[in-house]
Amino acid sequence: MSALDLQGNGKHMDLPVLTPKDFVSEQEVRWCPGCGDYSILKQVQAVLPELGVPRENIVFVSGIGCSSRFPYYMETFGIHSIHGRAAAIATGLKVARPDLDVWIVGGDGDLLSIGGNHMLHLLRRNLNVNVLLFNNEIYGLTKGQYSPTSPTGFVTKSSPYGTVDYPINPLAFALGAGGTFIARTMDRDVKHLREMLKRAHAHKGTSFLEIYQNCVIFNDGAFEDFTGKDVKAENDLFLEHGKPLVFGKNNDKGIKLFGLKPIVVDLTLPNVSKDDLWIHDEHDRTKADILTRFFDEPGSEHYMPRPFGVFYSEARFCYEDALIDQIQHATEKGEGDLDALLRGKETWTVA
Amino acid sequence: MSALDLQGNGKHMDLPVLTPKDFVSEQEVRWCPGCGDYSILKQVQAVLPELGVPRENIVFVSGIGCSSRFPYYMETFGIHSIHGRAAAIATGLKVARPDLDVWIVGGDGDLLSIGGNHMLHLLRRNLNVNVLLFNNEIYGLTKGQYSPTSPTGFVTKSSPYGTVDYPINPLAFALGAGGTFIARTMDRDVKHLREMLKRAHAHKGTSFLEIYQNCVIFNDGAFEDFTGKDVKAENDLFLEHGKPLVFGKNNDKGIKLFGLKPIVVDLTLPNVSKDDLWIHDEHDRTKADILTRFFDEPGSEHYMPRPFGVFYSEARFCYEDALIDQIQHATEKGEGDLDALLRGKETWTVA
Amino acid sequence: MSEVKNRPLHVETKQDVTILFAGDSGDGMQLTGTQFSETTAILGNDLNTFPNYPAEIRAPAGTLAGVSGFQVQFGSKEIFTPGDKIDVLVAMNAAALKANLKFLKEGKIIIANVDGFDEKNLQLANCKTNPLTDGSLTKYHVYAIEIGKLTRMALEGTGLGTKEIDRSKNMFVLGLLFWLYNRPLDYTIKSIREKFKKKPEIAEANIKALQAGYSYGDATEIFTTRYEVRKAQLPAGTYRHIMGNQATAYGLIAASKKSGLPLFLGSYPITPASDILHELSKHKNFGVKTFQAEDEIAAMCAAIGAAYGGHLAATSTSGPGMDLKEEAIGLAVSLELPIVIIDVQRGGPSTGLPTKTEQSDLLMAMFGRHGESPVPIIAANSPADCFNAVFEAARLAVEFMTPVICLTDGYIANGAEPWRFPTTSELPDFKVKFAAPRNPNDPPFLPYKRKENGAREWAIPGTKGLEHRVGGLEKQHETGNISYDGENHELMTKLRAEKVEKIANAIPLQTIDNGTTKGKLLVLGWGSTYGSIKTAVRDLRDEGYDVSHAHLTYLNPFPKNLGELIYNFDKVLIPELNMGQLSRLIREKFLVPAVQFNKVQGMPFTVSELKEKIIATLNQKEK
Amino acid sequence: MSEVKNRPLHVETKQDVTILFAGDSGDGMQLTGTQFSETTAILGNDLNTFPNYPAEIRAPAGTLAGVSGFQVQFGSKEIFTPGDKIDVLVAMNAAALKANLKFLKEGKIIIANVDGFDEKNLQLANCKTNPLTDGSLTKYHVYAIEIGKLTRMALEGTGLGTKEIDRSKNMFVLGLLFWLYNRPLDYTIKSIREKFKKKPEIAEANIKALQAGYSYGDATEIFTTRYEVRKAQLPAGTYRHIMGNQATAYGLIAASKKSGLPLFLGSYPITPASDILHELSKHKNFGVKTFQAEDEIAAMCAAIGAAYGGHLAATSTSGPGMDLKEEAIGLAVSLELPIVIIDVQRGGPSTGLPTKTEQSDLLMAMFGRHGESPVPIIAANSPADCFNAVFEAARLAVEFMTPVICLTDGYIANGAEPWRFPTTSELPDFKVKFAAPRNPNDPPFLPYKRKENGAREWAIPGTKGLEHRVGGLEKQHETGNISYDGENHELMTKLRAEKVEKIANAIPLQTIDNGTTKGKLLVLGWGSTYGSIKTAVRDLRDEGYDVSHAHLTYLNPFPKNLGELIYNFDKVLIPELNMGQLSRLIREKFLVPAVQFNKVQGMPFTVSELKEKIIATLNQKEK
Ligand SMILES: Cc1ncc(C[n+]2csc(CCOP(=O)(O)OP(=O)(O)O)c2C)c(N)n1
Ligand SMILES: Cc1ncc(C[n+]2csc(CCOP(=O)(O)OP(=O)(O)O)c2C)c(N)n1
Ligand code: SF4
Ligand code: SF4
Ligand SMILES: [Mg+2]
Ligand SMILES: [Mg+2]
Repeated sequence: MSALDLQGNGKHMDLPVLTPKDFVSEQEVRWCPGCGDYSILKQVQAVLPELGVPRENIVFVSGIGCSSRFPYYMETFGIHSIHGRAAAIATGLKVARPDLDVWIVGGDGDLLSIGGNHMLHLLRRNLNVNVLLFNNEIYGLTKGQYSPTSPTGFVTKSSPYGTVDYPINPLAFALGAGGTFIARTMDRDVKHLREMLKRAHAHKGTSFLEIYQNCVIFNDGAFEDFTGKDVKAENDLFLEHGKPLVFGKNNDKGIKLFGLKPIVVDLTLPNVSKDDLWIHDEHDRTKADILTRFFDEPGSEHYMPRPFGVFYSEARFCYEDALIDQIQHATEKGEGDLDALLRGKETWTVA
Repeated sequence: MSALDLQGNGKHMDLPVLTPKDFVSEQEVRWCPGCGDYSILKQVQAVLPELGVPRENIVFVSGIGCSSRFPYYMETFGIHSIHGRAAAIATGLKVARPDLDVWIVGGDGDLLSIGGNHMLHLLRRNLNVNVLLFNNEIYGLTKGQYSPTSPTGFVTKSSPYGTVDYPINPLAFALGAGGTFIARTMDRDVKHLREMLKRAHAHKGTSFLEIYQNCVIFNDGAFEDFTGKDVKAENDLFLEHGKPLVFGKNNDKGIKLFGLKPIVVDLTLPNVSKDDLWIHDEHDRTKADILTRFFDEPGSEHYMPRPFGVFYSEARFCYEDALIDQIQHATEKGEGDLDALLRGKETWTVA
Repeated sequence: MSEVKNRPLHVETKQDVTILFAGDSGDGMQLTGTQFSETTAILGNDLNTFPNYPAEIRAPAGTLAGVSGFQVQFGSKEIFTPGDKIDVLVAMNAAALKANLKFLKEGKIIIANVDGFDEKNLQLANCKTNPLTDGSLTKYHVYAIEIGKLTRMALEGTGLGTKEIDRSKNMFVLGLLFWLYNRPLDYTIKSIREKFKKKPEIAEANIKALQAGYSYGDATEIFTTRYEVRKAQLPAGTYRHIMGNQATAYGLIAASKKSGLPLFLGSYPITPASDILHELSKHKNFGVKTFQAEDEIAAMCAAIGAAYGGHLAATSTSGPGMDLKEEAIGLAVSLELPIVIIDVQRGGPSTGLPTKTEQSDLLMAMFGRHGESPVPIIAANSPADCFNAVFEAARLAVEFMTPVICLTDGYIANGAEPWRFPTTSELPDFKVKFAAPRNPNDPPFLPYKRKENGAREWAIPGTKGLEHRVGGLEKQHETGNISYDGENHELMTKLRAEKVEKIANAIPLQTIDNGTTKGKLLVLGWGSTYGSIKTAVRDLRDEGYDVSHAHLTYLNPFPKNLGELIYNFDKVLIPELNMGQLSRLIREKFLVPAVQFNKVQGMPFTVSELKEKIIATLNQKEK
Repeated sequence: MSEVKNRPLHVETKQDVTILFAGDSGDGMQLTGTQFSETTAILGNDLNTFPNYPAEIRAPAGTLAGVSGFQVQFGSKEIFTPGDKIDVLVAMNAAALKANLKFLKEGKIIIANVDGFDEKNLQLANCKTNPLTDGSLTKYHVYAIEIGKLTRMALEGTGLGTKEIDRSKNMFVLGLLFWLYNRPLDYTIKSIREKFKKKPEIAEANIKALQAGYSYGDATEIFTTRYEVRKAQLPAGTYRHIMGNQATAYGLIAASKKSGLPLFLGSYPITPASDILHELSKHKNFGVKTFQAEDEIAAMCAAIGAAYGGHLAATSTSGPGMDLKEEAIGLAVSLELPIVIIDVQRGGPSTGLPTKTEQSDLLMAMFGRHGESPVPIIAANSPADCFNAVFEAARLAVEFMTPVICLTDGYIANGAEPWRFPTTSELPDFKVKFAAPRNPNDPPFLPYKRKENGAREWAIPGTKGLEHRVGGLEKQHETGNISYDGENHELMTKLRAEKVEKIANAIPLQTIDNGTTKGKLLVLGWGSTYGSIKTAVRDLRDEGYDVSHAHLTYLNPFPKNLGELIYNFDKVLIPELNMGQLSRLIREKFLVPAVQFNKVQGMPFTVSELKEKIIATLNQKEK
């Protein structure tokens, strides 16, 4: 192969039928036993064969962190780069090769602390890539310092007196940055996780998927309120486009907008009807913003359940498409002639 | 002076009465004639004497850019640092010296492109500093490349075919980042500018003030729609806490919330009353979010005027206060004894 | 206006002339100088230019800080520098005169705009008295001309406002200089028409002013001499005028064509490198993708992504941006991906002197990363040579699968000279062969298996059967899998170093640029000092001194014969625009007590200071 | 369990012993090793330790990649290294044995946990047969003990689950080793009680296991020899046990006290430097402010802010983080503010070998920034010496108003040794005097006016009358105003360089650590190679070789007498854990053909490989 096929459009003839196993690389997986990363890896490997993308057209790009080891375990192309820079590398790759299916994988430290700026600019540029944020609210690989998503007061190796940092709200950040696809899921709900992976992939533009991921060693149970079998139903709100916001073990609670204020209503009460509930609309940026701030602790006074699903999606042009467009237009008017360029407008000859 | 006075509380006895002139440094001001920076400089110098802070307790920190020359012109302490890092330097300074009055000054490139990450983390940590973002939607100092706030399609030196970048919305970004004070003003409305400077200073926490600033050389008239004498009244919406959203030359237009959707209403129509209008509430995060997205071009179909004023303010603990608290608590339990520390728990003696 | 009449004119022939156009930043001196140079180049003179302007966008008008200058030396012999001292000083105001008088040769010409010496201008320039009238300029030929007034007169009735008319006064001066050096106006007229395509009234006004200046020279009697500078004896060929950053951009486009790879540039604006980004973003019809990143880290990382994807990837910046790229450059070293990294050096440290020149990033290029991460380094030695340097950097990057640093600097990046440009067919091809697709039954792909030259294969996504992972952790030899094995790490460290060393086999041996291969003194330079050293050594050799000149293009690795070449001389003198960075490398490598000659004044060496130093070095007894 | 009876025991006295505790990452070997070392230190032995663990948090259990080791050498003589080869290998599973057998001396002891050699473990370790039974270990004394089973028996009835019980098996081993080397249990018992303050049942279980191990040694007849290692003849004084990163943290706190400045640390976690941040964040009662920044750039910049505010500012990181800090370090050079920059070096390039050691950041420390931006460099040579190095870095930073880079590395940062700690009163004071407030009538404040040593005054905000601006653009001499003047730039460049050079007046002359001041061979080292070189040279001198050892603490500037000292030897050998970085500096500076000895295997030099190289160098004829 001696030249670059820029025309590749991601669809190939005669695709062999792939199975999850085809996406398992030879590398031994080296996360701690019980780490939430395993589940995410497995679901990604389960989903990829369904996407119809040839394996060689898929690239996973990561930074540094436990989660960032991800590409090594995928039998695709992959770059395990440097801390925080996956988004920037993926941007260059996608601009060069829009034909590729590019996934960015990283931790809360990697993508939001040192890598926050690249994430901001990726989101606004809206390249057609998928971001999987493994949020475990801790620095795993460096053995347990607080991360920008750790709650205030969290005691860690670097905060023996508790942190005094106010945490980032990753989805609110992504929305404020101009993201066009914002969603949340969790390591343990594999069905929902798979669905979100597919939705993220289907979205044209930068898909930002926050995944609650349990770090058994340094922050075990951080999301137990939302992933625990017994408590999940009461604390989680699963969003579905066009459906009312209902939750609770018996689907007996709903959310209503009181002006701009969301309130929880008891659907078992006589004068409360499902028809009055907030209907989820993925394309409503204001609703999405309110949802990103459903962030109370379980049990707190004005308790709001934690939403999972697609908060927001919007159709907006992708950076690389607009760039390729410009190139095509320019090239149509006449491809560059190197001799003409070097010669320029004025020359003179010395005999 | 041989030791550090950490007890300084910003209030000094017998303050000499200062005038704007006292804040003018000897350095020749070197912006292009007509640059919007002049006006901002002048208003800052006008406001400072009113704040009651001793001149020697004020520090201006900047990065690199035309706007970042600002500290040189102020007869206070100042650091003209490196591109994008003002927020990080100011953070260290404020943590070390909470007694100082710290101002961060920079351009849209400095604070939002290369410096975006430090801004994000400053905003969430909420140090008690003031950020003045000189937004001219261009790189001035490097002679005219597009910036992250430049509109898509903008033709500049580095985008002869028009940019394909989708711009950052600075206030939406700041809100998403967890900012506790978000406001907008402009170089040419000196009264409003002064008021906003005072409000920003009065806020305890990171005050993020976007200032529309005209770059006469590389982006002249970028904000003409909002700063131009004749058009201003029709295009600008001045926010006041507790007041209805009214604008127009004759205060004849208002904004109403239709569900979550803002709409413009004609107050001259018979069945439209001021009482139905959106009442501005600085403390309503959702309303603030909607306001940050009043971003249509004048003349567009669902035209919304551009808001100026304080969009949002919230009381939240400041990083440095919480840190100092921890130190005080720890010190109260017994100040550190170096000999005890070095000796540790177990020792043995060799004779 | 005085009548035009034929009068006796003395015509003097000159071998070389140096003109400095100096005025306020707003006076358009850069344009004036460029136009003069381009016309002069087309006439067949050799030339060299040096723009020198303040760091501010618009420094305060009329002040010393606001002075903007454009210096050009042209001649009928080969010209390698913009000239040490000047023959003609055009001073549009008092500050311009005051700032530059020290560079004017005695007995030479000042063309002063009288309107720029009014009270206000004198005050702004801190002049107590008017130098045009206080008798302080008796050592020079002063032509005090009311340029503003004359331009206004010439443009009366065009309907333009005073402000617009005043903007044309630089064209008046240019016309006058064209007359003085007997140059035609047509090239400039054409340029003006093009530039103001959309404002024909402005174009015509400028042309009128230009012609008025020319006629003024012809008509007035104050000029009694006109000068002739004959065509230079340049090597045969077709020439054009080119600036350094432009040549760099063209070099990348040429490398893209010759390698068959689409070009990707990740960059973040910074003086004096931004023009590379500007230039390349114009050439979308060559398929060039420019990406203005959020910062230099992202620019470098995006280049890594593009290189991984199979593009010819480059990034351009200056010192402070280089600092930021270093971590990612280390990653590129570890990934072994080809990337051209262009550092247009400027005055440091920190923000330093952003618009001034310096050669002080060499050691950072060598050692600026943690760990053992060797990177090849190439330096350009003149504006036109930027083309060759960057083209060669691209060739080596791709051939050896490595990032390559290409050093230029503010002086040559903004400078210009005639360029005997190559044709496409003269340029060497270096078509790339990516790793071939593989079948499921083929033995496993080994991404870090090396070819004879030490390079690994370039295996790009989209190639069936090549799925593999790369990263910044140490890699097992050949397989590329993560390896924490100590001996493997040492092996890989050595293989990476050897690969860079092996580049010495792929580059030409070092030659003597001028002089003998043995002798008393070798002057060894690198980069942008070429022109000054070349001129100084040529002059001294003409005067009979035993001195030779060699100039390094390849800084890492050095050409294989460099040691031998140095040992053939009694002494080696290394002039650099830094505190002795190449000196350190030469001393370390060859254990010779190289004599340093250092200057960090934001300016190139003058030929005369070099000559002085060379003579002093020759005369100095061995200690 | 066999009965306890008094049996005849052979007691052997040893001068030094090296034990390697090796097991799976989850086996608690680091804790075991630390406890053994601390008790041993308190007993008065000299010792040196080396933890060596995988990069993964929990590498897959049972595999070679998951092996975690803690090596300790202790003795009755002075000990400077953790030992080349080992006397006792504790192998908790098959992988631990397989990975480390090559380091075990012939005829020496293996203590193997039989339960870790079951089929699963053998398979995970890629063992075809069981080494404990296949006859492959006949060259060693193998004690195959069912440690898991014995621990379970001992803890039966405690009510703890199997998982918790199994976690105590390292304590059983520790108890056994304490018996073997005749060490008391009380220190460890105390530590366990403290560690598990909140879980007394776990504490008691661990103590039981410990005691069971001890009793097992006493009771079983498989051990026929017990060892005695007498107190070491250490210099008189009171000692404690200390780790490198801890010493670094303490050094900063001490410097804070002695300078009278509050301490600020800006840092971003990175292996192997994070522990400095962790340690300092504990000491809020010393007024220490630690700031975990969003990245290394912010960490360095925050330190600049704190220094500007008048704090003793520091930042700690490792290689990749250093790359990122370089631009801001350049700013600190230009601002002339005191900042201590700690680089705990690790294996590079790029992410490299993050948990392994290397000395490959020296040239980056010297030259890692664009422009001419000299920074003083100091290196620590042992865990305890980290205290001195960082204290000295702080002293010089404040005295000379400059950033100072302090180099340690993963080996000494994680290593531990006995430390004759100083008392507060033994440490030199370096109280800071900030610039004094000024009255309106005083002459204007000159922020860049220099004192005799070249340093400017430290003028902090809050001081009346000192309002002034600083920045990264070149500054006018004395006034500090922006200056684009070329000659001023050269002057400032020289003044900054001279200031750093003048530090040579403020530091001790270089001494010979061991040997004569003239001779055949000087072994010149720096940093963490101290212990190995010291031991090798001591041994060879004992054997009569003419070799001496000097060890550099000050890398920039060098001590004034270094050249003289080197010239007094026929040859100089420079062993380094890199490809020859100090060698480059020495060759360049003194033009001597230093002999290099380089190793980049993520591990320190062994004494024996050093001895070999020294002998070979002595024997080699001059070429
Ligand atoms: C430039 C740089 N700084 C710091 C580090 C050290 N480091 C590696 S991973 C990491 C953070 C890990 O946390 P996160 O990104 O949340 O990933 P996790 O391990 O939790 O999956 C840090 C600080 C590094 N490798 N490089
Ligand atoms: C590390 C680094 N990168 C790039 C630059 C060049 N640079 C200086 S200012 C600037 C941007 C200026 O734009 P902005 O911040 O919007 O300020 P303005 O000049 O418009 O006020 C750039 C790219 C630099 N000085 N340092
Ligand atoms: S440390 Fe935490 S995040 Fe990392 S592999 Fe272990 S469990 Fe997973
Ligand atoms: S370039 Fe623009 S922003 Fe900069 S000083 Fe001039 S007008 Fe102001
Ligand atoms: Mg994490
Ligand atoms: Mg700007």
